[in-house]
Amino acid sequence: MLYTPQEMMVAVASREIRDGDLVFVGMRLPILAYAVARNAHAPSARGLFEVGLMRDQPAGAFLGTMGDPPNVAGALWATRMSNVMGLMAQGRVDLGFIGGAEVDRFGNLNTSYIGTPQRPEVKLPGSGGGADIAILSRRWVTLMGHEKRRLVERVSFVTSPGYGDGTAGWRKRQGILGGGPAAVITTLCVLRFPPQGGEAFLASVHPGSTVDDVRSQTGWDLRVADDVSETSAPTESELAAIRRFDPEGFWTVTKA
Amino acid sequence: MLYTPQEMMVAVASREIRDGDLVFVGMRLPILAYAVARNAHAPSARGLFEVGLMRDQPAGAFLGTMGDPPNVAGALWATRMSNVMGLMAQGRVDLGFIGGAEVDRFGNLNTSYIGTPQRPEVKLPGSGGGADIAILSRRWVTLMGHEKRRLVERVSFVTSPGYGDGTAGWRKRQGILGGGPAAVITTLCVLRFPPQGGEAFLASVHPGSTVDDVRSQTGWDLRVADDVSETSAPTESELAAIRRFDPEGFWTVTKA
Amino acid sequence: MAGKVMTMSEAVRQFVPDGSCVAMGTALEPLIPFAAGHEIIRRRRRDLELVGPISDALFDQLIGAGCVRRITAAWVGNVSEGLGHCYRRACEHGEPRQIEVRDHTNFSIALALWAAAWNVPSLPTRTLLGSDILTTNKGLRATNGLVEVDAVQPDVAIVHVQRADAEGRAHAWGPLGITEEAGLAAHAVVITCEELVGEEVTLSDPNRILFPETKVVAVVHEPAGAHPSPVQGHFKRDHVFYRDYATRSRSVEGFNRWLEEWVLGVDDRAGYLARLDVSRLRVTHRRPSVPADYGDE
Amino acid sequence: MAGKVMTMSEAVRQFVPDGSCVAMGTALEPLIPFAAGHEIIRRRRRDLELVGPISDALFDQLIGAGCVRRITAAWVGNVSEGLGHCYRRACEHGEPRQIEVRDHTNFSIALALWAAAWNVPSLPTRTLLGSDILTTNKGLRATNGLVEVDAVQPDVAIVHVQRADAEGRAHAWGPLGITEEAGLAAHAVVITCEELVGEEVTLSDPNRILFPETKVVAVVHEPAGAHPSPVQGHFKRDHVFYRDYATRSRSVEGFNRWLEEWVLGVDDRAGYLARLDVSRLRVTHRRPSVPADYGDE
Repeated sequence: MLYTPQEMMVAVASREIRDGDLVFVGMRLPILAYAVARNAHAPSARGLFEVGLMRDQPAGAFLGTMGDPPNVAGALWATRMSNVMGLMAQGRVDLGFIGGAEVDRFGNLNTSYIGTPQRPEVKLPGSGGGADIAILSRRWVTLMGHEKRRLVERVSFVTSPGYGDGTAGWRKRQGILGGGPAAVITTLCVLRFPPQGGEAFLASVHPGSTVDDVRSQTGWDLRVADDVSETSAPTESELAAIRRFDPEGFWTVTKA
Repeated sequence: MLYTPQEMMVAVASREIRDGDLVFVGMRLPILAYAVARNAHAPSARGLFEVGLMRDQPAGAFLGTMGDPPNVAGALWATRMSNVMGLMAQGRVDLGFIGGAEVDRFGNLNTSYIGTPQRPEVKLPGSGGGADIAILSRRWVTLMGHEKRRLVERVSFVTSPGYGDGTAGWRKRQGILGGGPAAVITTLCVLRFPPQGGEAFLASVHPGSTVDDVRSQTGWDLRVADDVSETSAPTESELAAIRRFDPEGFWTVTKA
Repeated sequence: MAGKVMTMSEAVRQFVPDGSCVAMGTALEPLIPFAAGHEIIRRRRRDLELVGPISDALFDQLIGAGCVRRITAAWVGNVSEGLGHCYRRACEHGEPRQIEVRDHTNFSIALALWAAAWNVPSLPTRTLLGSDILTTNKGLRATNGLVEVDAVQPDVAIVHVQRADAEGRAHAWGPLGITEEAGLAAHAVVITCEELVGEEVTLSDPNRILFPETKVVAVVHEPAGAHPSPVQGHFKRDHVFYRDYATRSRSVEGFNRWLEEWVLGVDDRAGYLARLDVSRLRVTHRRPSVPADYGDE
Repeated sequence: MAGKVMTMSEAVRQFVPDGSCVAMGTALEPLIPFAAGHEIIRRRRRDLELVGPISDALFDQLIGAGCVRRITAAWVGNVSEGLGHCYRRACEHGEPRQIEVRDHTNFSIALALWAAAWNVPSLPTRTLLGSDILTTNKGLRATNGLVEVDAVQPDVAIVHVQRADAEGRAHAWGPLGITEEAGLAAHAVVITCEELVGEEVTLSDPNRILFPETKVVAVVHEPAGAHPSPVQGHFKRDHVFYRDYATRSRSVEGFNRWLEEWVLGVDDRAGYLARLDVSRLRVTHRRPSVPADYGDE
């Protein structure tokens, strides 16, 4: 069955959600990932949205943003952002999703500045809630297109900290409460991290790509797991769910 | 026309409210004072209640507490206490009322402990919002029965600071934002303070009492203003308003 | 209606063990969970820390019944009558036991709960400067022109509301005092409600839901569970009942007789209500809010 | 309907002078006061500081129009489309002018406003530790395991709501983001509303009133004043309009043509709406909240 790279990413992301999780759902693809998981293996997973919402089921209609009216209808809680962030600061968020522009070998994300902040080559939109999720959620996952210029040796600016310089205990030394990145899901593969954190390694390659493709598209000498596998393709039911919540492919079909 | 000492106190307290004031209304008699002022010389005065309410008119029925249902019906804002306190911390409260158990010559109030906190002779209920009002409102007034044991040289415990030790600039040295006590209204008289604060003096004596009565019932050598006057008695309209809002004399008739 | 619904007895047994830190009476004078407090007394809970702003009689009753080790509050007494006589006896004579008092102001106890809700050790404020309260509560420290208020995290917040569903989505209205921050700060929330409703009611207005349901561990359907305190839309305050309590609690013997009559001598709230005519307190005149339209399509 | 009701033009003229610090878009994606922002552009306001969490296109437009001196926000772009091209040009090439950026996270900007609402210099938090944002915003300082977030006090918060009365008692519903703290922190609040209603509506539900009326200086009746952002119960989000803006704003010329078409080339919101069919966005299916009974007697 045919599917797009974005559909692959959503399917993989949805599998990171465990039943019962309180999930901090970020913008775009993670909204679909929550919907897919909730309709499959995680029926009791709840979604928390920084705009100020908690839900126990996907919205009944397409969402362009987490603040769209269908995401409010039937919500379990409509409140202030600071209340939602407070729950995360208490360690009550099991999994967070963050979109990244740049990620490095230690899982640090840059969504602020390419080049120097004073006169950047590219000014990116900024943290939003990204740094909050990276620092306060128990574990988090990021999704991004796999390009050599986006998977870099070291990001020039750490908006959302992963494992910092990769040395053992870096997060603890910063006083960071949350556990750090669990996976980087790209259009080509899935990168994971050692249990105690540190450097990313190639865990699985999506169907149609090879380890060499991935390594050649990665900005550092990427480690490969001994048991590197092929990512299992989206199932029919996963694709059905994705297409139900994104009927026009707004998120999951690459724009010309 | 006959009236009770409490009715006298309410009438005097109501005259402290200026039109347009935002008044932090405390428990008991001040609730009546706001009602009287709002119906007379201060039609645009608003009441702020620590329970989490703002009103621009008295409740339509008797109030045993500021949280009684008639105080909520028609309220301009029903919210959290911290929001109400925040407005006061911003200097937006023009006048506050505090009930006191003990007051001293510098306007400090004790509502916590008579004797040592470790083993007090009398444990009083505590600050409630009293200390917040004393420290954060622009000016405040306290009401209490005039007894020698309650108007003392120095309170044993400062719950709500007035002018501290009475030295010039004491409040500023503590970092206190608000202006401090403007008057002590008792069952016998009205005490006021110099413009820059300091020691209380006798400003007016209620009808039926004399300066000597007041001085003999006061626990320190009370200063008397050169122009000490007789407090004007409650007017008929003031009494009418008081009795409308306290029809059974719950607050304004001394209990046997 | 399964969900988290249980009896008051079950809720107190499970979620208010001896030694607990319990926030109650967080809306100040209204919505005080007296029924929950009385069940705590019947179950002979001991060594509790009680957290609240102004407490109107309930804390005094728990102190008199010997349940309390520590008071962390701004005010303990009887709002319409004055002093709390059990509180006085405990502080002045250690009767029925010594209690520790951590004085707060209304503002500082709110901030102590916000600190816990945001998981920070303390929050700064401009209140309390110049007050001797700073000398009796080590959780309040003056530092360069501000006061640091240490976090207070209750084990459980017990909150009475007008309506809730079986999953603990609770709607309360009227002044909220420190209710929201108490629930967000606490490890767990126990809801007691006038009406147990379906989620078609609670989810029709998610902005009115007080807490994330993930914090709520129990829902107790307890009509008139806040008597003698008022409940907007349901009950007026029973001023006479507060006065009677104030009068009788002046002496230990009087308090114990009151406790026997209204708490120990009844099995539960139903028994309490059987001794009382609450119909005279019932609100009969309706003031429905104009609906908000959550239409989405 | 006298009270504080005035036209958008009058409200911006009086309450948004050059150099103002203005909070807008405080509910994140919904309820964005685009009509107010466009009037600010038409009046050629300059040297503004814009305060917000995630800003969905409005800040980008104000930057492109040359109104902005400083951005104090967590995110500036186009939520459904990505980058903010005017924001990029200003930061990368000083086009149309240099702007100062004070980066925040969503949580830290909320705390900066709570600090102002409570009148304290700063509030502590556990977010931002380990982030380079600490190196670009001097209003954020790491100190012994926490980050101190300095207060941000807007001169004015401009808030779009579903309904308000002439005195500025505003009802908004749906996710509120940092709306409440922005209004409480600001010196003044300007309300723009879908519906101008009588106080029998607003005072029927005082818990839904966002701000004390004493903070509100202007009420502007501006139906569809949040387009293209969504308004619960009134309008869906206009995704196509956001996409068109994203495409056309890629170049300075394209942005200027967009600005001429939608802002400078129209006199007011009525003129804007005359060029648009918003009926396709109108919410038609109703989801009224179940009323709360504020009965008191």
